[in-house]
Amino acid sequence: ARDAVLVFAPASMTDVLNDLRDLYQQKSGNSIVISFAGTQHLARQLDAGAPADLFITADRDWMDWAAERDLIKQQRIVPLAGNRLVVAVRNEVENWADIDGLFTQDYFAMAEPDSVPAGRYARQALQHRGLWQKAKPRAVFGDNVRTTLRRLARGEVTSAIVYGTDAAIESRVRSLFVFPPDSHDAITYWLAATGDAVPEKVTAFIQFLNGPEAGAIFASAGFTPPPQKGD
Amino acid sequence: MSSLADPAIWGIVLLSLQVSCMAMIVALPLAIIVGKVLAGPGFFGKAFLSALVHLPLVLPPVVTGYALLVLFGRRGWIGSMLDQIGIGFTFSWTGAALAAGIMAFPLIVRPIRLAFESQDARLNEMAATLGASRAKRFFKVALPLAWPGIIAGLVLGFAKALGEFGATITFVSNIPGETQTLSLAIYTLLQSPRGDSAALTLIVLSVILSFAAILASEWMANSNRRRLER
Amino acid sequence: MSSLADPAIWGIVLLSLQVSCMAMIVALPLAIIVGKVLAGPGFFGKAFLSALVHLPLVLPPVVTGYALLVLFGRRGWIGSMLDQIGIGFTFSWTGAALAAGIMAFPLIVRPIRLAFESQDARLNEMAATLGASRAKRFFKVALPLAWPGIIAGLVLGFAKALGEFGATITFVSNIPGETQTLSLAIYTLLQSPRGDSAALTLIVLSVILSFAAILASEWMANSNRRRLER
Amino acid sequence: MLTVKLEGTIGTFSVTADIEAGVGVTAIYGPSGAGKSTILRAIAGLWEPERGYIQVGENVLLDTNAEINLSTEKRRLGVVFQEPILFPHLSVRANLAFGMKKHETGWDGVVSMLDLGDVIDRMPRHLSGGEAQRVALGRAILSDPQILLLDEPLTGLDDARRAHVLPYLERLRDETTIPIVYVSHHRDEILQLADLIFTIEQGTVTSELTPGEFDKAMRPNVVTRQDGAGK
Amino acid sequence: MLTVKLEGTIGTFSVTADIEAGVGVTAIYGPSGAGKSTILRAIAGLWEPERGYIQVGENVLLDTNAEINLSTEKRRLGVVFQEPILFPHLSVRANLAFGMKKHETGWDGVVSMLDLGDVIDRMPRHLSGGEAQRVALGRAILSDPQILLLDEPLTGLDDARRAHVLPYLERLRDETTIPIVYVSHHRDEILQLADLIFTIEQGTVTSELTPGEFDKAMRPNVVTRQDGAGK
Ligand SMILES: Nc1ncnc2c1ncn2[C@@H]1O[C@H](COP(=O)(O)OP(=O)(O)OP(=O)(O)O)[C@@H](O)[C@H]1O
Ligand SMILES: Nc1ncnc2c1ncn2[C@@H]1O[C@H](COP(=O)(O)OP(=O)(O)OP(=O)(O)O)[C@@H](O)[C@H]1O
Ligand SMILES: [Mg+2]
Ligand SMILES: [Mg+2]
Repeated sequence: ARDAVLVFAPASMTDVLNDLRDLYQQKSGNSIVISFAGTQHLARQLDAGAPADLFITADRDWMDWAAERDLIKQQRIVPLAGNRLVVAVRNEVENWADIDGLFTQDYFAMAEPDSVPAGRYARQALQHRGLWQKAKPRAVFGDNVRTTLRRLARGEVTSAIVYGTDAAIESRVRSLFVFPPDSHDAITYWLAATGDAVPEKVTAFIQFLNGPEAGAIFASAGFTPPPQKGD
Repeated sequence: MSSLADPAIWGIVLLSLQVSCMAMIVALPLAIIVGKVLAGPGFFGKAFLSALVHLPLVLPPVVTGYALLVLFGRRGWIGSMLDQIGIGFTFSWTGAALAAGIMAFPLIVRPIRLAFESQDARLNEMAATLGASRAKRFFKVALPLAWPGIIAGLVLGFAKALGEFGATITFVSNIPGETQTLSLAIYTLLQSPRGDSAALTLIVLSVILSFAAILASEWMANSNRRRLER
Repeated sequence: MSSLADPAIWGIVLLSLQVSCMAMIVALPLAIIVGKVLAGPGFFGKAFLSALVHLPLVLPPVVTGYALLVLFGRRGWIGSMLDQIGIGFTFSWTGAALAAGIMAFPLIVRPIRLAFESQDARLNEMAATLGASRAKRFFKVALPLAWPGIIAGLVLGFAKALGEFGATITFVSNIPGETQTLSLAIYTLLQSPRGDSAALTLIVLSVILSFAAILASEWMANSNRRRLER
Repeated sequence: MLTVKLEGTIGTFSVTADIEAGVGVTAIYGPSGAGKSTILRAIAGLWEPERGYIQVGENVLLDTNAEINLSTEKRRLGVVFQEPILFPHLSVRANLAFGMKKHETGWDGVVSMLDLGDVIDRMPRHLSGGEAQRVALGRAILSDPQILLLDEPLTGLDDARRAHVLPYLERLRDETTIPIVYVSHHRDEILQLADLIFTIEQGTVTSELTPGEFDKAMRPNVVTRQDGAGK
Repeated sequence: MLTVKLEGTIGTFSVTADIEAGVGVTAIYGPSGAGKSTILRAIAGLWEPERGYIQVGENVLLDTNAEINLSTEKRRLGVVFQEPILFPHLSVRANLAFGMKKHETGWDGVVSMLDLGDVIDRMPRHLSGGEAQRVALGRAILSDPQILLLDEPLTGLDDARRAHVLPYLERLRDETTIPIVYVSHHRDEILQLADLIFTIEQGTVTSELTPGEFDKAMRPNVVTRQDGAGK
């Protein structure tokens, strides 16, 4: 029915995808409609027959879940971008020698570790530093990265473990420390076209998203290039 | 989209109104019936129905949303049947209305039930002695006397429908121009620090909307009271 | 955490009850006062207050949550003051109760207001001729007669408090054992593909809870009616 | 013409009645709390006795043996309760018209007899006690009933108004075949209207008197019943 | 002892009264809709006339010139409205006690005089009309008022009950200094109780009569007022 391409994307990619959409629309004239919501909603909606053409998520589990249900073809799943996991603090905070202290001395915000990818990575990172057990009681879990970020920006917590991209958009905070990539699973955003046959207009947009222009925009937003093989 | 000049904003406002009004139009008659039944005699059957009506309030909206998805989704029990005859709730504004209506339902029923319960039984008896059938008694006596309760239910329900978020985004997703109501738009904008000012505009708009609605209702209630005092 | 044997589950249930009950205990007296005021004369001031009361219903929960964060957060206007005297809402169950109470408030007020409005003015006059002061008239006549409305308000409010999600998670976040109520737990579980079965357990639990609550309320309402008919 | 046989209880109070009356006005006379209104409610189908048989003219309204129990609205009644019960949301005019069949006549007659011209467009809560009672009486008459049940219909009416209504009821009695059951505490009213008087005490019909007997019976009785009621 | 001067309107109806009465029973007599209840409501402070002066014994209840307007609860009244208004959520006992000061006496006397022993623990909705009215009367008396306002208090009472209450009111009249304002349509009641009778028509007090004058005045009047009210 709709001639526009309907994209299901995670709320955490709102800004960059809106920019990409605007750019692509004026270039190609094709219209793109993006529905931003929690990945778990979007995946289940696909299962209920949602007319989405593209499904983007930071959570491989949901991708596979969708694949199991033949909502998407396993082989069509491609990495779209990568990200970094950082410790963010409010701008006025001076350089802080004792990173570990942040997680044991006061409340810090992170996403819910059992269900939200960002939270899962954060837990891995802390476990890697052998801090998780000590830090856990100080952790404030948010349902998504943005609430986590706002809580930090308002100073409800002294620090937050978020994606590098998030730290970049929120002007009131800066990233203090980047967790070494090997201290947690690779952070990857996955993209997949839905359905059996992929219409031309969709492939076109996918190509654009994987193209250099898009890459530049991703980069300027703080995303890293996708690791070429999945995790 | 932060300026009121932006047509997108007005699209969103209109959509929200369309959704909320549709929800009320469908839910109200049902709510009146249920309210009347619940005001009647009986205990267990009543308590059960009552609990059922309250469920959307007790469950996290997400759950109600998923339930709707399972029932009314294209592959859902009911949804698939409706699909045959060309009625689709999924990912369309009608779906948003359905979600809003169901979430608002308990709020509409309660005050109406209360209004029926507090009616003087002697008026019903009087009407019967005057030869009025059940139907006439309901439409000429019980219903008009329940007017304040109906208004109260409508106000709560409409406000809820305007503000509904969880069930809606879960059931019909967040598709601009199709299912993105005020609440959903505000949520989306709040996802990025850039969106704050635009979000504020929308928040102010929905506050204005609700104030308008409440004022209208207070006015209706007032004029009704005045009518009785003529 | 999918089995009922898991103590974590019962912790969550208890926390939810604690939060909802606290919310009701604080909100009810306020709601009665506001309901009485709104049932009184006046138009514009009343309409304004009424609109204010309905706001949490109209705005997306996220907004109310952020508003609470701005007001009652550690750095918030009120929050920082309360922090001085050692009262902290952030990240504690009391904060969850605050959010629940505010979200439920409009639902408690409306039926109570309705009950006050539908009272026979002559009873108040009669009480006055018998020398009853305003206070005595309120506590001995108006309040007991408003009982059905108070129950109705409590039921709606309690149900809402149990189901409250959006404002709570935004304001006090989702801290297991501290602020993770049933709704939040269910939501968390549903976020991962593997959580469904565990979520179902919790959903069933909250359904049972609400049925219990509703049954209790129906019983109270009934016994009250019976009392009048002795 | 009118047969009322019943046995039943409300709460702890038990009522037994056996009334046989012809056309015209049947008065029920008895102390407060004797069961007069209850009997009227039984005839109206608003209270169901355990055992009973009620017949008006040809039609049987209640027969607990034959399990006949006509619902109130089918009984074609005109009832005036002890205290006037008007529909608060309807004007006096609408209240009067509530029970009327389309092609109703006698409106003007009733309105002027009851002197309701001035209040016809008012809402009930702005009526005086007597006005309300007159509206209730008018409404009952206009619903063209097959039987009139009047529970102290003239209390609250001044002599002048009473002097209008009584002759009207007399005419109803003499010119129509509508039986009238009339509850009253006023000896003079009863003497003027009643063809037959049933006295009732503590729920049981104690005697059936002609107006003549009633007139004689009263004077001494007052004293004795006075003592009786004293303890 | 009792002074009532007032001028005011309800809706389109205007009331003027000028009443001066001593101790004892002051009767107000007039056709339905004349304004009797309205005057009682004014004395009770439930209706405020545009201009008026109301004094009972020493204390001024209302003086629109001096802007004195005692609130109803401060007026120490005992009011019986035309139709009994009982608190539906309180038992008969609690209704009777509602207006009582702690150290109240006379409970037994009132209960037995009004013959309320059997119904004392019942809820109001299970009272007969007359029973309810007796409760209302008892409640008013027990609140030990400085003035009694009785609006047709004995309608619905049978001769026996009336034969109990009237003497009691006579005693109140003779043994206490509580003024009683008494609205009634019953010539005999008025003759038995009243020290002074004010007749009122269409909202204005038309004459002030002694019982003797009243007795004479009535008989012819009936006829004339009857015609008067007819049109
Ligand atoms: N809102 C109104 N508009 C016009 N007239 C009104 C209004 N309210 C009351 N009235 C009139 O005021 C008059 C006085 O009423 P009131 O109750 O004092 O009469 P009353 O003497 O007590 O009569 P009754 O013996 O029938 O009780 C009545 O004629 C009534 O119609
Ligand atoms: N639930 C109840 N339990 C016990 N007695 C009851 C109950 N309901 C009513 N009664 C009694 O039934 C009796 C009959 O009431 P009814 O109204 O018929 O009296 P009545 O003859 O109309 O008296 P009145 O002349 O005062 O109106 C009264 O004595 C009343 O107390
Ligand atoms: Mg009776
Ligand atoms: Mg009157």
